[in-house]
Amino acid sequence: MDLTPNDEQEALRTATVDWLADNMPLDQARTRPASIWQGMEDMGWFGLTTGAMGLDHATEALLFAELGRFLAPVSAISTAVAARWSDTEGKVALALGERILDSGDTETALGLFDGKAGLVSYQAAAAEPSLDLSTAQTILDAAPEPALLGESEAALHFRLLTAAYAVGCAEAAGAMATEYAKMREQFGKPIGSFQAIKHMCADMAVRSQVCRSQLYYAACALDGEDPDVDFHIGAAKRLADQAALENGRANIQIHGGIGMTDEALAHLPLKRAHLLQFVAPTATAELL
Amino acid sequence: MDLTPNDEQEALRTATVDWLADNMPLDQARTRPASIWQGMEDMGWFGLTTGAMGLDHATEALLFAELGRFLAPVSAISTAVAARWSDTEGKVALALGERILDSGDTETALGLFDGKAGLVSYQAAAAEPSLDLSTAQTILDAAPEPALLGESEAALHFRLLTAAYAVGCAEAAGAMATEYAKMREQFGKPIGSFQAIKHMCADMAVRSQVCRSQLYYAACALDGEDPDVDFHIGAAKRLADQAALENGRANIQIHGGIGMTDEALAHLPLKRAHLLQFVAPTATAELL
Amino acid sequence: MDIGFSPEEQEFREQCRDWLQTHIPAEKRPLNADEALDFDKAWQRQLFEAGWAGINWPERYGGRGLSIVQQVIWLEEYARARAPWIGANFVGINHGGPTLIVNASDAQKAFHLPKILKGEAIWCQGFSEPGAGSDLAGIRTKGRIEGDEIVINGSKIWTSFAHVADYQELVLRTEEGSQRHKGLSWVICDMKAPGITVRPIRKMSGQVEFAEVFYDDVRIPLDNVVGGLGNGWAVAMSTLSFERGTGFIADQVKQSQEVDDLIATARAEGLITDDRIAEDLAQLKAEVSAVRAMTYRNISEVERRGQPGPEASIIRLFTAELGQRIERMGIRLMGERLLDFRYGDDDLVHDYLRGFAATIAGGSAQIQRDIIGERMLGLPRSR
Amino acid sequence: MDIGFSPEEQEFREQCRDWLQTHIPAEKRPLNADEALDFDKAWQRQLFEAGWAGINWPERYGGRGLSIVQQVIWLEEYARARAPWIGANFVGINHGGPTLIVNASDAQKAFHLPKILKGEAIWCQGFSEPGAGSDLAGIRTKGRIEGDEIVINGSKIWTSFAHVADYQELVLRTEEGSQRHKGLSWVICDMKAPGITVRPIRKMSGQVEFAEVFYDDVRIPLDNVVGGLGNGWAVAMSTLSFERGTGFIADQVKQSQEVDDLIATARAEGLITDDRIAEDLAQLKAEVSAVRAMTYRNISEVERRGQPGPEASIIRLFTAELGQRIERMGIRLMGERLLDFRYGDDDLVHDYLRGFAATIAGGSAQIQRDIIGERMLGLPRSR
Repeated sequence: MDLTPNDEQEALRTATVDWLADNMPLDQARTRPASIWQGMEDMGWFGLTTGAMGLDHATEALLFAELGRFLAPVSAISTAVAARWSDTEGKVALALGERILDSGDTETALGLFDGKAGLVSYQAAAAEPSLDLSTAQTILDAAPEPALLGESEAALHFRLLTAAYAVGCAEAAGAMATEYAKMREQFGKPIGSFQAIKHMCADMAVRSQVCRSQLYYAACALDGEDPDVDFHIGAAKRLADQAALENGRANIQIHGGIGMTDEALAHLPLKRAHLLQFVAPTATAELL
Repeated sequence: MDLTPNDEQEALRTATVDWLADNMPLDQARTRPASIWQGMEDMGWFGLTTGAMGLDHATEALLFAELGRFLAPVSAISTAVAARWSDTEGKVALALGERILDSGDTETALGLFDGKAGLVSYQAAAAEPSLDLSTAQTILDAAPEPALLGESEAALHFRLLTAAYAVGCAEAAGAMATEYAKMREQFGKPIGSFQAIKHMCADMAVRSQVCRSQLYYAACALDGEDPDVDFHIGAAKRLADQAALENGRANIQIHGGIGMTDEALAHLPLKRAHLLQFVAPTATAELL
Repeated sequence: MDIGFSPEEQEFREQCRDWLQTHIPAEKRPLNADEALDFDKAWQRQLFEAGWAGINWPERYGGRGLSIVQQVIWLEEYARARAPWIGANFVGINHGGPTLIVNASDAQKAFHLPKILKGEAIWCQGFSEPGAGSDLAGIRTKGRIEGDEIVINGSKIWTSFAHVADYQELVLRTEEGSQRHKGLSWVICDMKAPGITVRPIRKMSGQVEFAEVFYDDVRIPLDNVVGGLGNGWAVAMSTLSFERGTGFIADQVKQSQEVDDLIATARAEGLITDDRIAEDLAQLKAEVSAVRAMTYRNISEVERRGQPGPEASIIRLFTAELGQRIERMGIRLMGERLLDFRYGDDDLVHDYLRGFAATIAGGSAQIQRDIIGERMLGLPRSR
Repeated sequence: MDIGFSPEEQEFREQCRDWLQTHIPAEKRPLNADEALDFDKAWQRQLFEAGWAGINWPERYGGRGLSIVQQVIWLEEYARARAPWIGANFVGINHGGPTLIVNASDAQKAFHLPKILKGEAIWCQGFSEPGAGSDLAGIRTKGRIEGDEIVINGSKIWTSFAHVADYQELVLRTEEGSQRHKGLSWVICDMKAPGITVRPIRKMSGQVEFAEVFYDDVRIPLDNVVGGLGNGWAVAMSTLSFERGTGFIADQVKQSQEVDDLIATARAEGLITDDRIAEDLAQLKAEVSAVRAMTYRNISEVERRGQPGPEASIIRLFTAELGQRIERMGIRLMGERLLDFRYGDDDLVHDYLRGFAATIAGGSAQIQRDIIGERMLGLPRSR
């Protein structure tokens, strides 16, 4: 039993963060260069658990939480799952009912349909903006008819990676708020010295810690074929969604007026959290 | 339109508080002298809205909130309702299903049965303690068969007075916590100067204010035969129950270790709040 | 205590209702401040001509001089009729105008008050500064006296309608080296004066409603000072005495309508069978009702004692947070349609995103709780 | 990262399970401290004889010296078997003993450690004082040195098992006029010494578990000082280095069982068809699971780096508040039966009332949040 990243995992994580900080800074979240996808592919993130690389889901979840922290394209999730469990190559958008998220540059999407992973083909169309400013979407005229994947693990894999994204999103909001609380002064002191703000930051840290820990456990449960893996992944996604939404809101509140503006970055994690909450949400019954 | 007590109401309230402070201090809540009932009767609280006194429900609610603040016997509620809507004389205990609350010195109780007010006769038996240390109870072997009162207003009257009690209970907890926060020092300062404690006190004040205001409105709605009187009384009871429970808990938290003890008074409002939540609770459907 | 209205008051309510019913503009008010300007001016003109402008202003200054209960009735009917927000005229009617009435010279009043009432002059506020936030005492924008002029340098932020306003109620530091509340002045600043730059700020809901305002050697006449040089803090505070607690009425009615709309939606879409949704909607309905009761109590207090009690801080805090709970319920009922929001949309998502301001602007929820704890409960100061 | 256990560890788990299954006392542990004393002593003796006393104590002091993962396994199995709380032996085994191991002289160790392991000597704590609360630096109980004795005057509060204890780990001010953390000493106080008065305090759940202790010229030998005169703060803090994050294991398993019990109850009584109850139970189950994950992470951190990370404060806070949410759900499912609680009952209501202590004792939830904000996030100090 060991729930901390080992040295190799830490090294991969550091490399991931370095690349993302250089190439995917948050202030470019809504207009990323076209080359970004190729860069991500080169980093190998879409094939971590395929036969070629053969890493475990724990390592993958660790790195996808970092992708989530930088609000990376959500299609990284669907692409990685498609690469592992189907013959599809290249970018695969994320299907959410009749909505295709991050739909550009491909005509294939992957999502959950009644709890099973399935592939969808769709006609390329001009993508429209969504609430999440870094995710464009195409809305189909009718619910698509997916080709379901044979392996039931594909759905678990998909759910795990969405949970990892939400964990990163929650942490992004928490870190942003804490940094701001150290820097911003009111009444002659950093606002983070006021208990009301400090405790909001503490609660954000608690929520982040809770969902990241459950994410690790869930990833290990998938790797170890734990009989309760469904529960653990469901719990991770639920706790991460809640953390991302609540931290996202608290982050704006702590930023005050500036947090209300489009030009500040505080609204980005919240909007992303709202998107993620619809992707593979955990139903109450799955946990009971 | 006027939702503040007038001079006469204020005078009655002051007289009520004075008497209660002298005769019903909180530190005697669990062992009150036998003479207390006669004293309350002499104060006229059981007949405020009967023909003899002819005061309105707004005045009555105002005074019953004060009774509630001092954790007065809950049978004051049932006795006042019985005096107004039936021929019963003297003390009437409060019926809650097969539980008869404050069951001593009488063999008649009044309560709600499927939303209607009804009288119950029961055999006097040795009363047992309840969670609320100031309320003894007799538990009947079977659900009683009540004689329902004809007037539908009796149930509204009963619900209004329970709401008033809960309002007072919420305020008692809030006042106790605020007093303690001013007096108790930690790290060389009154704990009320720390934002975390101050904000808990502020939230208690908000909850108290919210439910007291709705209580006034509900009482006036009953006096004015407002078509929405059911809703308003239901809202008042719900908000007051929530305030009493949440303030009751916060009060203990603010008191710290001493709040956990039997000898301190902090637990009394919380235990009373738990009792009141079962008396004429407001169902969700009643508010929609 | 009673919640009834007199026959005269009820008749007045009928008058309000009748007029509103026949005069409310058919088209919706545009969201962006510049597009809305013509709309706002036209509507204000209509209100003025029918005698509904400045309902709480004294008659001698062209107002309607309504009693406080009549104001309540007008505001309730106004909100109930879903009449448009007065938008660009808000600051002039509710803040700048009242401040002038209490503090300005006769000449200042004669010039400005009629323009405000008729919607001919748009006012904006100039209190907050980058870095000062909720702390008015931290104002750093400076006014240097040169002859009969003040030369202004500095900047203001969160100024709604700055880019369409004609005048600004500007609080600045006219005494060099003065600290906190001393040495401030309240002046009328012509927004067309050379040296003013307005940088509109887009909100996270997409529209542009407020701006940053920069002052680079802006010259305004000393005559534009209101209430005396160095007296700005007192002038700014005096406006509060004009606040009679009626400001919550419109919010309360609007919130009540929103909750009723949400209940109707939840019923129509079958969502109300979910106990969690039913419970939360019931709770919201009870809370909205309590806000009316609190507001009525507060107004009764004003009528009886001449000023609102400290409970006004409670109404402010509770209403702000309740609004956010309502907005969250709104988007909860939308489900995935939430994702289809785009900048410029005017729907529940817009309300939700905009609603974060409620616990930020005009003193954060944290500061409101400090105020309740310290001024109302008497707890020792934290700062 | 993995959550599996090695074959050796699994075999160890079997051993734990087997022994517990056959040795757990049939009768329930009494709630009141004095009634429970014999029970606690007998159970500790049994643990000792089977080699389960002091699982984390070094073998040279009579402990079991288990690896941290073995400790986890033992504690998981202990809780899963619903083995009784070690009660009166808690302070000696988990606090006093470890402090002696790190700081005491050989003579002190030789005398006290075996008695603690065997359940022959009961220890209690003496840190908190009336008026000092969470603030150890505010200790005012004084020890005056006279010859080879310390003469103690003052009082302590919240001392569990004081009226049945043989010894107390007592922190007092031995240097007159010293401030805050300076001039404190950690001493072994004989609870039978003349001049000690114990006033038991009843809790709002009815049992007597802690007490106030008064010292009136109590004389103890200077030899009873542990770790040197004036060194009390360092000694008290040193015990923390003994804390390896395993303390949360038992709580986690217990909470997990409680939630499962509540789900079973809700199903049996048909309450689970209420969406609100189902939702809240599901949430609790997810949260309890996360506590295990957090605890495992913390323990892995200890194994890898030798000490727990600052995240331990988070586990402490979250577990405490989660426990209260579980207890509230417990009484929520009871309905009106809640009212039938009486002092001395041992049921869900007792747990609920007792559970308020979780966010008070050992540093209130407010102080935990300060610690997280300041020590973990690096926010500036408030006080």
